Amino acid sequence: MVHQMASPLDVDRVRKDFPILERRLAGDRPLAYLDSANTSQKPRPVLDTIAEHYERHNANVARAVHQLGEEATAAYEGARDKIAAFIGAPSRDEVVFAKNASEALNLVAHTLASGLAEDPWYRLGPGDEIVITEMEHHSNIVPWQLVAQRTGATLRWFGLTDDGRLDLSTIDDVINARTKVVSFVHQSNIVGTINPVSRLVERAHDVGALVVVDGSQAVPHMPVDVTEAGADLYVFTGHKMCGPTGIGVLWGRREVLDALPPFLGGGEMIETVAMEGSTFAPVPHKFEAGTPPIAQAVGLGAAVDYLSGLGMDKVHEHERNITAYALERLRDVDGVTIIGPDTSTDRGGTVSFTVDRVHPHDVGQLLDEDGVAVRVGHHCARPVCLRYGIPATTRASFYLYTTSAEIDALIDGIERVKRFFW
Amino acid sequence: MVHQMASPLDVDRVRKDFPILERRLAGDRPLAYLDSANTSQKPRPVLDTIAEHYERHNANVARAVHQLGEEATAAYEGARDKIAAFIGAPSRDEVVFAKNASEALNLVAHTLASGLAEDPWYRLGPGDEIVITEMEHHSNIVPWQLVAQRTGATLRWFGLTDDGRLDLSTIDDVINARTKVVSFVHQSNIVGTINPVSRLVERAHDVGALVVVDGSQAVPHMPVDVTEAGADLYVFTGHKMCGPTGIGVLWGRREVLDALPPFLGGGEMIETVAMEGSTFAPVPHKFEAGTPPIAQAVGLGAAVDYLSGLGMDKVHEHERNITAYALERLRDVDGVTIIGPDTSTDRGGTVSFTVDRVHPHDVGQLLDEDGVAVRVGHHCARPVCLRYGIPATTRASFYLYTTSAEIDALIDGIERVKRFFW
Amino acid sequence: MSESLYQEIILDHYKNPNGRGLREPFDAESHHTNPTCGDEITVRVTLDGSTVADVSYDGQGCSISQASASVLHELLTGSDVQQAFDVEAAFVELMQGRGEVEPDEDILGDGVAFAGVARYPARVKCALLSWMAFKDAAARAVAGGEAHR
Amino acid sequence: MSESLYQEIILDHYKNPNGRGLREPFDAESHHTNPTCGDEITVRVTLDGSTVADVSYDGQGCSISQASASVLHELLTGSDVQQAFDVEAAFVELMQGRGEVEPDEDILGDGVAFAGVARYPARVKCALLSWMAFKDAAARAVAGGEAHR
Ligand SMILES: Cc1ncc(COP(=O)(O)O)c(C=O)c1O
Ligand SMILES: Cc1ncc(COP(=O)(O)O)c(C=O)c1O
Repeated sequence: MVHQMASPLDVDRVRKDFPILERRLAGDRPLAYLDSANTSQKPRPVLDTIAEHYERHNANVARAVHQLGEEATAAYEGARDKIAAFIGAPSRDEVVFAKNASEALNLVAHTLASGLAEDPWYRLGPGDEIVITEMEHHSNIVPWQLVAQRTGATLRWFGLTDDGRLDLSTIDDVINARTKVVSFVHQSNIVGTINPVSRLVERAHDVGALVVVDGSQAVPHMPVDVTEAGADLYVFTGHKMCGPTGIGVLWGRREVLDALPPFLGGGEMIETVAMEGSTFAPVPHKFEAGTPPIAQAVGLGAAVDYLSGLGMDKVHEHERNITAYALERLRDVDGVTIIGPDTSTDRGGTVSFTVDRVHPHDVGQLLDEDGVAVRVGHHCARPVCLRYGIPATTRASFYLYTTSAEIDALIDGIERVKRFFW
Repeated sequence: MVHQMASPLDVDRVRKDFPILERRLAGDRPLAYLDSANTSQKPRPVLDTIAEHYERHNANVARAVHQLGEEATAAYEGARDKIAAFIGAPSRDEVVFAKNASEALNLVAHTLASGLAEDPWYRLGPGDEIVITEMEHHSNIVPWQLVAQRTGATLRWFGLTDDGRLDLSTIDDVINARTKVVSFVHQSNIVGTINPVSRLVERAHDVGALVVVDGSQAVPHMPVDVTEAGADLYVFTGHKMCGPTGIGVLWGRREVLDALPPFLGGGEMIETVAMEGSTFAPVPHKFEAGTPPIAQAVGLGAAVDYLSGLGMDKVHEHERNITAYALERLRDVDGVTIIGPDTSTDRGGTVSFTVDRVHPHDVGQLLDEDGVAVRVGHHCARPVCLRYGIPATTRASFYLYTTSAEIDALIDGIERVKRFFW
Repeated sequence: MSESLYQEIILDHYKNPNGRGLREPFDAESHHTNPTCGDEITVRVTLDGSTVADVSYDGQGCSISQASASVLHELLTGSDVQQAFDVEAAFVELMQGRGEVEPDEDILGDGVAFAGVARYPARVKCALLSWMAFKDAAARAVAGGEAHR
Repeated sequence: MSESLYQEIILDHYKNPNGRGLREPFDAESHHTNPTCGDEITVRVTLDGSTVADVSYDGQGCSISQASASVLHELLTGSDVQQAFDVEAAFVELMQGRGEVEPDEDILGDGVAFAGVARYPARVKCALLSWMAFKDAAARAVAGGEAHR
């Protein structure tokens, strides 16, 4: 079946920007890459920018008076400007580069746990409560579990409804006067749910809690304005948004970043160092110890330019169309159960499902033999699998280059899986 | 003056591998890049490997059953094998990827301070002593200062002799029965000194202390075998050894890595996660939370191949020759004072100096106008400047592509600086 | 393509497993899981002198892990304990050989069908799950066992 | 090349600084440092009514930071406080203009020689060091000062 779908993007042209999409797999299979929630592919302009950086401008940043050093510094700090603009950050100094989203989330958790903050409010301890949800990525669960263990704070969480939404019926109990931090995912990486950020922010701020939003699956796929979202801290990762691996972003309100003590110590994050003691640079550098991921930040800047050039609203609309189409087709497949919201409302282009009597590993393996790349497993969100009583799911995830033909290939593949295993 | 120097490397051919060395700077100046201790340039094979990775094999690692995922995982884990072999690590599982050397050092400091280790020996507290030196990079000072502040442990250090060596006359007092950790730099990034690793390891192990060696300036420049060095933990950084930014390495003896508790929490570093608690993967994955710097590890693997292809003994010998030549010429320049060892014995190709009556900033700026790129400042080792009573130094640092003609350009530049400012 | 991994023999064992279900009495039991994919298996070993009288098992997981357990049951039940460990070693060697080990059908029987799995690093663990659990349980049974009778 | 940054005027001020040295009495003092390069300066302001009677200073640093202090002394000593702040604002604007601001010699005098510095981001801080210290000290002097007499 060939399905012609209207799209605000010229998807054929977009696809030409991504060299890997022309890759022929073993057995000369074409590639249908439906694993973008895991990591996205990279467009030519991003790869060219990285190559040019190394070939012409490579030097360390913020340290040199020579021309290459100035060029590298301008490129690195210029990337910060681009990213600040992309997420509507009121100030470029509120944009901190980390190695990935996980480090950014750990930075927040660790600094709150270290006891080094001047303002005692920013020191977690016994009696304090940290609130997360059952649909978090492990990177927004484990840091808080470790912090609770270290500080004596209590970890609480929101459960899930049967249709893959946060169960907020107990919001006024779960978020209460003892709550110091509320940290939750903007868009789930396993069930695709887009969470009601404002509702959570409102309640959290009512009780004076700090709000951390994990936007790893949101920023790549929809226009995000951090001030509109209302969070105090907002985290995302470069490799899922057309950027290179090795780069993540922590945005935070100036006041909050200022109040957090340093995390990693070392070069670049200091004001002055003596053996007897040191003072620290203002944000963002306070949180950027050592040589930063320079070429990776520059590459992420190019990714943001690329996405802005297409228009994030168009990217988002394209994905909505593709997702609606995928849900429609999957609903029709006998034996397939969608885990999570099965309508397009408040959900992104990440669809988890099970196939009756076939283990996800076998589904994924057979799909791979058709060139259809999906992810199988618990997707670093095992509590969701536990919640729905399944060992794992098969997950197809879409991006700006996804075509309806690729969804068709997925559906055909699932039919073949059933023929094979049923 | 043209000086023909014998070298075990075919330096002309080596230079052709580094595209940036052909760069013409503003005013059509040729580049004499004497800032490799800050960051090295990258050879073509490294850049090609990174590009090919993104264009053909890009996917997330350790999570996928699809072909790209398997290729990416094989490339990433293959890089670990290469690096393990490069440093003589007894096991590939002892090689942990971090974002840079600073993160690796912080990982050690933070996990010892967290109090989460099962074995109480690995929990720093009041009464414990941490020993560093006055010639450490800030990245090996600040983490320990912060740890001392958090845990109540005491920070002690070795001072420096007038000629830029560690003053070990008090070694038996400074490293004593209370010492838990001894952390020091293998080769200084400011004065070039190569420290007597075995002597420090011996004393530290006599008192049962853990030895951390910062090899950021050693691994790029000489053959290093971590078992021969005898350290328990050994750290270095990719961007100074022909690799990309965004990647660093922590090697540790299996037993020690096993004993340290997790550092960053998140995806990939877990065994199993439930809301109530989690268990952790074995090393090295225990310390690799989130999507790792995949392409950067692959690039570092290519860098290691490149260096091994030339032979680290030859790289080292070339640098020794260049350094001897540079010291010889600098010693002859009126008004120049070398900070640190002024002979070739036990020192690497990093030479700090001052020019009488000219501030290093002015030296560096004028040299830049000749296309000679040096670094000026405290080089993230401010205590060394304090020790020698100078605000900053000018530092020229060499690598496998450095020529004697570049040293001549440096000397000519210094003469011009004097003509200009004297 | 698919034939290389999913040999007919594997599918047969998956669809019609031999000896599935946990039986009593048994001398030792072992439960193994593969945390990355959630596969799990329980294996029980019953000895009769130096003979493996029964290997019973139950679990959940992908076709590879389930078929592998069925093959294990078929190959090892009734064999001498030492011989069983030899077969186990041969299977592990095959699986870890990255597709470069030539399997011996005399020793591995239907197990040779897993030769292709060795080329899929992500699936090797699945194939080995029941064998690791067997090794564990058998070792303990030999060492005296817990004698659940 | 070098002329763009190191104008003759700058070198002159560096080699023969005007008004260098800390003098008494003064109304307020400010000490500023540039931690990245170790430059430091102490600036003292003495008012006489609404007139800047003296700006005295001492410090160490590169030619740009030292020459800039000498120019500052020359320009601001004897001027009206408000006018001094205007000159200071013009100088800051010039320095932060990335080389795209056209300096007004009537206002900035020898300060126009620093126009080229604005194209060297790493050196802008050097040029501004004494001016920032002056701004601080002058503001406090105006607000009542500490009157060190
Ligand atoms: C001796 C030494 N240690 C540590 C570091 C820190 O390395 P990185 O900036 O890559 O974290 C450096 C380099 O800056 C160094 O020279
Ligand atoms: C929702 C969510 N949060 C956090 C992460 C962690 O991102 P990274 O692996 O880049 O640290 C991911 C992706 O793996 C994610 O999907």
